[in-house]
Amino acid sequence: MDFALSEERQMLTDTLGRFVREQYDIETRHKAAAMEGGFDPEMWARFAELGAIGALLPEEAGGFGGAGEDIMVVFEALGAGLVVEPFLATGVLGATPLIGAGKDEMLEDVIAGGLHLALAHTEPESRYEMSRIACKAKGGKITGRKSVVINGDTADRLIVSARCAGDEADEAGIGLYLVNPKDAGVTMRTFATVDGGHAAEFTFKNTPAEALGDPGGGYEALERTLGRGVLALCAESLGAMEVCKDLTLDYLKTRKQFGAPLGKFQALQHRMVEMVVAIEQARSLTILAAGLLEAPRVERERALSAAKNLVGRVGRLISEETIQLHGGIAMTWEYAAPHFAKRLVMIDHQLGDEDFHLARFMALEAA
Amino acid sequence: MDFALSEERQMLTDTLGRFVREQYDIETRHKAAAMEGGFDPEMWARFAELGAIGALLPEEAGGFGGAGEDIMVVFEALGAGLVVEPFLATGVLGATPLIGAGKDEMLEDVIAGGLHLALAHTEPESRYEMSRIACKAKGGKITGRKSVVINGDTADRLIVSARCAGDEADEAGIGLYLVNPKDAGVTMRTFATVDGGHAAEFTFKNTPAEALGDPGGGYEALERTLGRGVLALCAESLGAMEVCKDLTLDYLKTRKQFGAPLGKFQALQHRMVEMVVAIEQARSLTILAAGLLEAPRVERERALSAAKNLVGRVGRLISEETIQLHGGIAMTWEYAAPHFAKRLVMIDHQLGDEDFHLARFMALEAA
Amino acid sequence: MDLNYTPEENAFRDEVRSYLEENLSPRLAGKVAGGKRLAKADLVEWHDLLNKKGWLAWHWPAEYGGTGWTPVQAHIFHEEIVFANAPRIIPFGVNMLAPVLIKFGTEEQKKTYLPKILTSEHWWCQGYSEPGSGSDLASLKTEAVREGDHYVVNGQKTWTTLGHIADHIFCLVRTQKGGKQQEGISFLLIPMDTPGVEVRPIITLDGEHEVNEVFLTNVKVPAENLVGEENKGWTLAKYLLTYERTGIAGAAYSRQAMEHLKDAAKRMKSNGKPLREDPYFAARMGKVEIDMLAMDIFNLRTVAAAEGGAAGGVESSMLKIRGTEVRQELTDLMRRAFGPHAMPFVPESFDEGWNEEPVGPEGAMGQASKYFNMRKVSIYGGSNEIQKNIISKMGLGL
Amino acid sequence: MDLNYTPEENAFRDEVRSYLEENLSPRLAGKVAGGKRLAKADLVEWHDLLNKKGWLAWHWPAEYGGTGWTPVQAHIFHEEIVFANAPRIIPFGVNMLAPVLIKFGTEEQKKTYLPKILTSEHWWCQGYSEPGSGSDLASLKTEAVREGDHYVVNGQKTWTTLGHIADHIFCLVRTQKGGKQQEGISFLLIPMDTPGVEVRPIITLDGEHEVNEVFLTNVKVPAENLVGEENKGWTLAKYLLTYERTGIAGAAYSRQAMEHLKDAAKRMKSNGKPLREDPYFAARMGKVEIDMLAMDIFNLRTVAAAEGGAAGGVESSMLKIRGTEVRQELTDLMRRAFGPHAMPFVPESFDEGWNEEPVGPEGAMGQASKYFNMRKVSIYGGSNEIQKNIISKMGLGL
Repeated sequence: MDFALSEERQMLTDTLGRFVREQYDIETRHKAAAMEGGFDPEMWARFAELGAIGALLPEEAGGFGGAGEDIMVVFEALGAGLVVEPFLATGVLGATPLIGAGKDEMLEDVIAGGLHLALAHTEPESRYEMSRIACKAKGGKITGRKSVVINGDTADRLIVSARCAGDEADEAGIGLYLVNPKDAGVTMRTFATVDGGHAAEFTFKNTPAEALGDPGGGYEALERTLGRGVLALCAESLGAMEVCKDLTLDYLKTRKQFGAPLGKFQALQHRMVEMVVAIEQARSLTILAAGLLEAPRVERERALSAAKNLVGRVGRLISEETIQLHGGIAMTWEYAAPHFAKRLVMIDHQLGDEDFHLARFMALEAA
Repeated sequence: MDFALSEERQMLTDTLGRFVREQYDIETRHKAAAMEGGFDPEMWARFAELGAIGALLPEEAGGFGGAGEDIMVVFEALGAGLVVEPFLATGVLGATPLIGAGKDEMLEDVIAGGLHLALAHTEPESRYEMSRIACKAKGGKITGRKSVVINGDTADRLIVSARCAGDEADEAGIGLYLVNPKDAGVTMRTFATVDGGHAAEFTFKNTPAEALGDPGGGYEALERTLGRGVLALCAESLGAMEVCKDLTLDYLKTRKQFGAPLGKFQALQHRMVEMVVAIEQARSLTILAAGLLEAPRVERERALSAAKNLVGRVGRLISEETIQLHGGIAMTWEYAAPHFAKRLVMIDHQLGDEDFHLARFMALEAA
Repeated sequence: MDLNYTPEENAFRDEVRSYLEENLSPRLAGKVAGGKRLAKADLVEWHDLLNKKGWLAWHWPAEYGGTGWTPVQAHIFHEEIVFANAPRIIPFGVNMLAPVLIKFGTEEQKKTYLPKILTSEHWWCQGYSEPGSGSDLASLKTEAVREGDHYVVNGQKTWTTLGHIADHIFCLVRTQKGGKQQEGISFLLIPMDTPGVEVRPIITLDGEHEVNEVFLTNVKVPAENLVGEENKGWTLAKYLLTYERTGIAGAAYSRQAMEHLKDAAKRMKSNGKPLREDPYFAARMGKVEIDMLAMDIFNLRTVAAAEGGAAGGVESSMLKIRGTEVRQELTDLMRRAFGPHAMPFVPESFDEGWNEEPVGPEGAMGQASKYFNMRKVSIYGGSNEIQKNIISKMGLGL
Repeated sequence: MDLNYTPEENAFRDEVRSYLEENLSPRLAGKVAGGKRLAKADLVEWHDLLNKKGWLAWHWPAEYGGTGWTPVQAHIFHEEIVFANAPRIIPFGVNMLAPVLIKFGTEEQKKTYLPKILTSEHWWCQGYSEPGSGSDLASLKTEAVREGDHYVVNGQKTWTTLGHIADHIFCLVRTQKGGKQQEGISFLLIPMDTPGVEVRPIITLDGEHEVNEVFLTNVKVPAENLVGEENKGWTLAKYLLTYERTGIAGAAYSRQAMEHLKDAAKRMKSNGKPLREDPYFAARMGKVEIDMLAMDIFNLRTVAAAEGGAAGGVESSMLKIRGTEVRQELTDLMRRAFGPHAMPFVPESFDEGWNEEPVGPEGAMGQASKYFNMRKVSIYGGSNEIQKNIISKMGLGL
C-alpha cells in the first residue's frame, strides 16, 4: 500500500502547481474567462507545452499518462487556479472516446493544444442520466438536441451521444459520433455559465456524423468517458477546496473583530476544523476513485459515485462556510474566494449531482 | 389569531405541571417504571383525580376536553416528568376508538382510572404503515400477531386492528375490534422497552372479538386514533425537550473546565442556541397539528406528519446534544438527563419515524 | 388557541390585496416576478403608490401619518406585498431613519425630512458599516471633527445598499476618541451632493451592483444635521437596529419560493418522471417545507405575542436565523431542481427589455446566481453568528 | 500510488487470520458476535491466546517482547481481531501502563510489572479522570502526601473502565499544590487490595456496568510505586495519551457494523419490500457507507504515512472525530432499521446463558441500547470538542 506519488507524477504536480501559482492568478483567470471563447488560447498553448494535456492521455493515445493518478494530480492543480481553459471538455470528455478509435492524428493535435473537442451528451430532458438519450442516429446522420455542452462553442469537433435503437433510457442502442459543428444542420447557441465558463446548446438536424466504434454498443465507452470526467471534477474540486480553506484560515487569522482575530472565536474554530476534516474525507475518496479507475466496472463506478457524492456534499459545505466565515468580503466579485466557492457548487451540477451519485452508488451495489 | 390557551386549559396546564414538578421526580418515575406493570397504579389514580385522563376525551365521551389543545397541554406536562403511566395507551390510542361506539360505560371507567386499554396494531411486518394489516377477522374471531403493543401487558381490553377483506396493505377491509386479552386463543409475551416502558407481543388464534363500528370500514377511525397519538407523542417530546434544554443550560452555567464555566465557550453557546431554536420550531408545528386536529383530512394529516417528522429530527438533536454537551455525567443512569434523552429518541420509533412521516407528508400533498 | 385570522383581519387582507391588485402596475409586478433589475423609478413608483394610500409609513406614530396597525395587520400587509409581486419597501428612509428622527430629532429636523421621505423627494441610504468594522459595528473609525458650525467628516463606509441611487446618507461617525468604543459616536445626516462624497460600486459575486462603498473626504456637514446629542449616537444606532423587525423571517418570501420550487419539481424530469417523484429530491423538498411551516408558525406566534405586548428581541434573532436558513435552503433546492440547466448565466436577461427565449427550461436561468446572492442574508443585518451570540447572552444568560 | 496491500502484507493477514481461526474459541467469538457481556475470564482467555503467540504486546520494543510490526501490519492485526469477532485487547496494562514503564520506569519496576501484564497476573485499570476534571484533566485534585517511605493518597477517580475486575490501578495524583496545574502531578501504581481503595459501580444509561468510581481514602502506597520523577507525572500522562493510537478511527468496527446494517436492511420490510429499497433509508445508508469508505481510506493514508515516518497527531484527532461519528451514525441506522422493534429491552439477553427466542426480528433486540451506549465514543478518549480544539490549535494555528 503506497499513497505516495511516483517521481514523474510528483514532478508533474510540482511543475503544474508552480505554473498555476505563479502565472495564473485570479486576475489572469478573469481575463481569460472574459475572452471570446471563454478562455485564453495562448494560456492553453502554454499548458500544452508543459505537458498538462498529454498527461491526461495514455501512451497508446500518444500521451504520457492517462491513469487515474494523472487525472487527479492535473485537475487538482487546475482547480487550485480555477483554470478556465477547456481541460475537461477537450482533454478528458472529448479525447477519451477517440482512444483506440483510429483517431491518432486528432489525439496528437489535442495533446499539442491544436484541436478542441467537446462532449455533447446532456439533453433537455436527461438531467444527469447517462443512458437517457433521445438524439437519434440513422444512416450516418444525427438529429436531436443537446444542452449545456461545456466549451461547445469553441470545439472544432463534437463527440455526440445518439441512439440508433432502443427505448429512451436503454443502455443498448447508444453510440458516440464525431461531428463537425460547422457541418450542415447544426444550430448553436452560446452562453456563459455562472462559474465563469462557457457552454452551448446544439440542435442537429440530419447532421453528418461518424460513428466511433460500434454505433449501438457505445454505452460502455460513454460510461468510461463520463467516469474519467467525474474523477477530473472531483480532483478539480479538491484543488479549489484547498484554496478556499487557505483563504478562510488566513482571513480568520488576520481579520479582527471585538478586539481579537476572528480565529480566536471557538465557534468559528470548530467550523474551520469541520471544513478541514471534510476536505480530508473528500480527498480520500478521490484517491480511491483514482486508484480504482481501471478496476472492474461495479467497483470502479461505485468508487466514482461515492467520490462525486462526497465531493458534492463537501464542496457545498466548503463553499458556504468560506463565504459565511469571511462575511461580506466574500460576497464581492473583487475577492478571489467567492469565485472558488461558485465553482465548488457548480461542479455538483456537472456529470451528476450528489443525489444522483448517491442513488447510483446504492443501485450499483444491488446490481 | 390567538396562540394563548383558554383559561380552563391554562388551569389544567398549571395544575398538572405543578403536580408533575412536585410529585413526580425522576426517582418516583424510576420506581413506577420498576413496578410490575411498568407504572404506579396509585399514581394513575391520582392523575385520574386531577382530571388528566378526562381532559383527553370530549364531552360526548364523558370527558371534558379532547381537543388538540387538550392533548397537547396534557402530554407536554407528562413529557416534562417522563411520566410512565399509560396515558397514551389508555387515554388516547385505547379510548379514541370507543368514542361514539356505544361504549360509554367503558369510557367512564377509563376516565376514572379504572380501566386500562391498549391498541394492538403494529405487526411483525408492518413497520409504521397504517394499513398493512395481516391479522384476520372472520365471524367474530381474530387470528394473527401484534408486536410492540405499548402497555399491552396491563390492558384490561385490547383494541385490535384486523382485516376482513382486501390485500395486506389496503385501506379498505380494515376493522377495529375489542378483545379481552384473557379470552381464549390469546398468547402474550411481556417485555420492557429501553425508555422505561412496558410492551407486549400478542398472538391471537380464533380469539373472540367485538367489532367497533363497520368491520371493513375502520381505516378512518384508525387513522384518527393514530393521529391523536401522534399529536400526543409530539407534545410529550416537547415537554422532555424542554427539560433536556434546562438541564443542559444549567450544566453549562455551573460546570467549570479550564477555569471557566462551559457556557463561556462559544462553540457550546452556539450549539445550545441551535437546540433552543430547534425546540421553538418543533413547538410551532405541534401547535399547528393541535390546531388542525379537526381540520379536513389532508390538511390535518399533513400537519400531523410534518410535526412528527420535525419532532423526530429535533428530538434526536436534543437527545444527542444533551448527552454530548454534558459529557460523561449524561451517560450515567443516576442522572436525570439521559432518561429524557432516551425517551426523545424512542418517540421516533412510535407511530412512524421521521422518514415515514416525511414520505407521508409528501404523498398526502400529491394525493 | 385559535389559528385562524379574525374576520376583521381577513377583511383587512382583502383590502390590501384589492388595493395592490388595482394599483400595482402589471409592468412592475412582472419585473419583480421575473427577477428583473429594478430602477430607481420603479421603487419611487412603488413608494408613491403606498404613500398615496397612507400605507408607506404605516408604523409611524399617528401624528406623523402612521396607521396604528396591529402586529397581525402589519404581518398581513407584508405578506400581501410579497404575494402581489410588489417590490420590497426600501427601508432606509421610512423604516430606519424616520423612527430615529421621530424619537431623537428636533422639530425642525422632523419637519424638514419626514415629508420628503414620504414623497421620495429625499432618497436615503445607510452609512453604518466600515471596512474595518463588520459585525463589530462600534469599532467604526469615520471621523467627524467640529469646526465652527460644521463637522468635517473623513472616512469610508461600505456595504451601502442602493447608495448609488440615493441622495442622502445617514452616518454613524466618531466625534470623540478614547474611552469605550460605544461612546463618542454621533449620528449625522449628509446630503450626497456635498463635495467630498464619492460613491463607488461594489460588484457582488453574482456580477450585480446593489451595494457600494462611500468615501467621505473633508465633507463639510452643517452642525444642525446632527441627530440627537453629540457622542450619544450609539443609543440611536441601537434603537434603529431593534426598531422595525416585522418580516425579519422573510416567511412570505419563503412561501412564495416554495410555490416556485413545487412548480419546478412538477415540470422537471428525473428518470423520466416528474422530479417531485424522485424520492431523494422529494425528501429534501419535504424537509424544507416542514421547516418552513414551522418557521411560519413560529413567526406568527411572535407576531401574536407582540400583539399581546411581548417584547421578543430574542425571538427576532431566532427568526432571523431560521428564516434565512430556510430561504437559503430553498434557493439551494431551486438550483438543484434544474440540474445542469442551472449553470447558464445570461446577465442581460435581468434587464427589463430582455425577452429572448430563455436558455434551458423556463425559470432555470439565473437560479444558481440567486442561490449565491442569497448567501448574503445570513451575513447582513447582523450575521447569524452575531444573532447566536445575542440569543446566547440575552436569552440563555450564557 | 498503489492502493493494494503488498504480497507480504497479505501473507501476514493470512497468518493472523489462521491463528485466530484456529485458536479463538467459538464460544468466545459467539459471545462477542452476539453482543453478550464478557466476564474477566473471557478477557484473560483472549489475552493468553495472544500472549502465547507473542502478539499481545506487539508494539513493545523487541527487547521486552515486541514484534517490530510496521504500522500497516498493526492495522491488519487490528482489522482481523474485529473480523474474527474477538474481544478487544484491554488496553490499560499492555497498551497504556507498559509503554510508560518502559520509557520512564526503573529496571525493578519493569521487571516486576511487565511480565505480569503479559500473563494477566496483574490486571490494570486507569485512574485519570475525576469528578471535577473531565476534559480538563490537569485540574485533578486527588492528593498524595509523602510520609516516610509511603505516599498517603486521598481522593476520587471516576470513569474507571473495568475497575471492578482490576487488581491494580495506575493513578495521576497531585503531590504538590500551587504553581501551574500541570506541575505537581505524579504517576503512582496502587494495588487495589490496599486498605482504603473502594470501587463503586457507575451504571450507565443503558443499565450496564462497565465503568466505576474509585474512592481512595488514606491509601498507603509504597514510595517505590512512583513511576518517573515526583511532580513530573504530567509528562508521563501526555506520553501515554499520544502513544498507541492505532485503530482510533474504529474503522474495522464500522465496516463490520455496516455489514450488519446491510443484512438488516435486506431482511426488514418497508412497504412490503426490503428496507434497502426504501429510498429514504437507502439514502441514509448510502451516505454513511460513503463517509465510512472515506474514513477508511483516510485511516489507511495515515497508517501509510506513519510507515513513512510521519507523525500525524492532528490526523489522529481528525480520525477520532470522523471515526466516532460514523460509528454513531451506524448505530443510529441500526435502531432505525428495526422500526418499532428497536424498543424492546431485555437485559438478560446479554447474559451468556440466555437463549430464549428473541423479541422481534433477529438482531433487533438491544439496538436502541447500543445506539445510546455508543454516544460515549464522542465523549471519552478526549471528547470530540477537545479534538477540535487540538486540531484548531496544533493543525491550523488558531
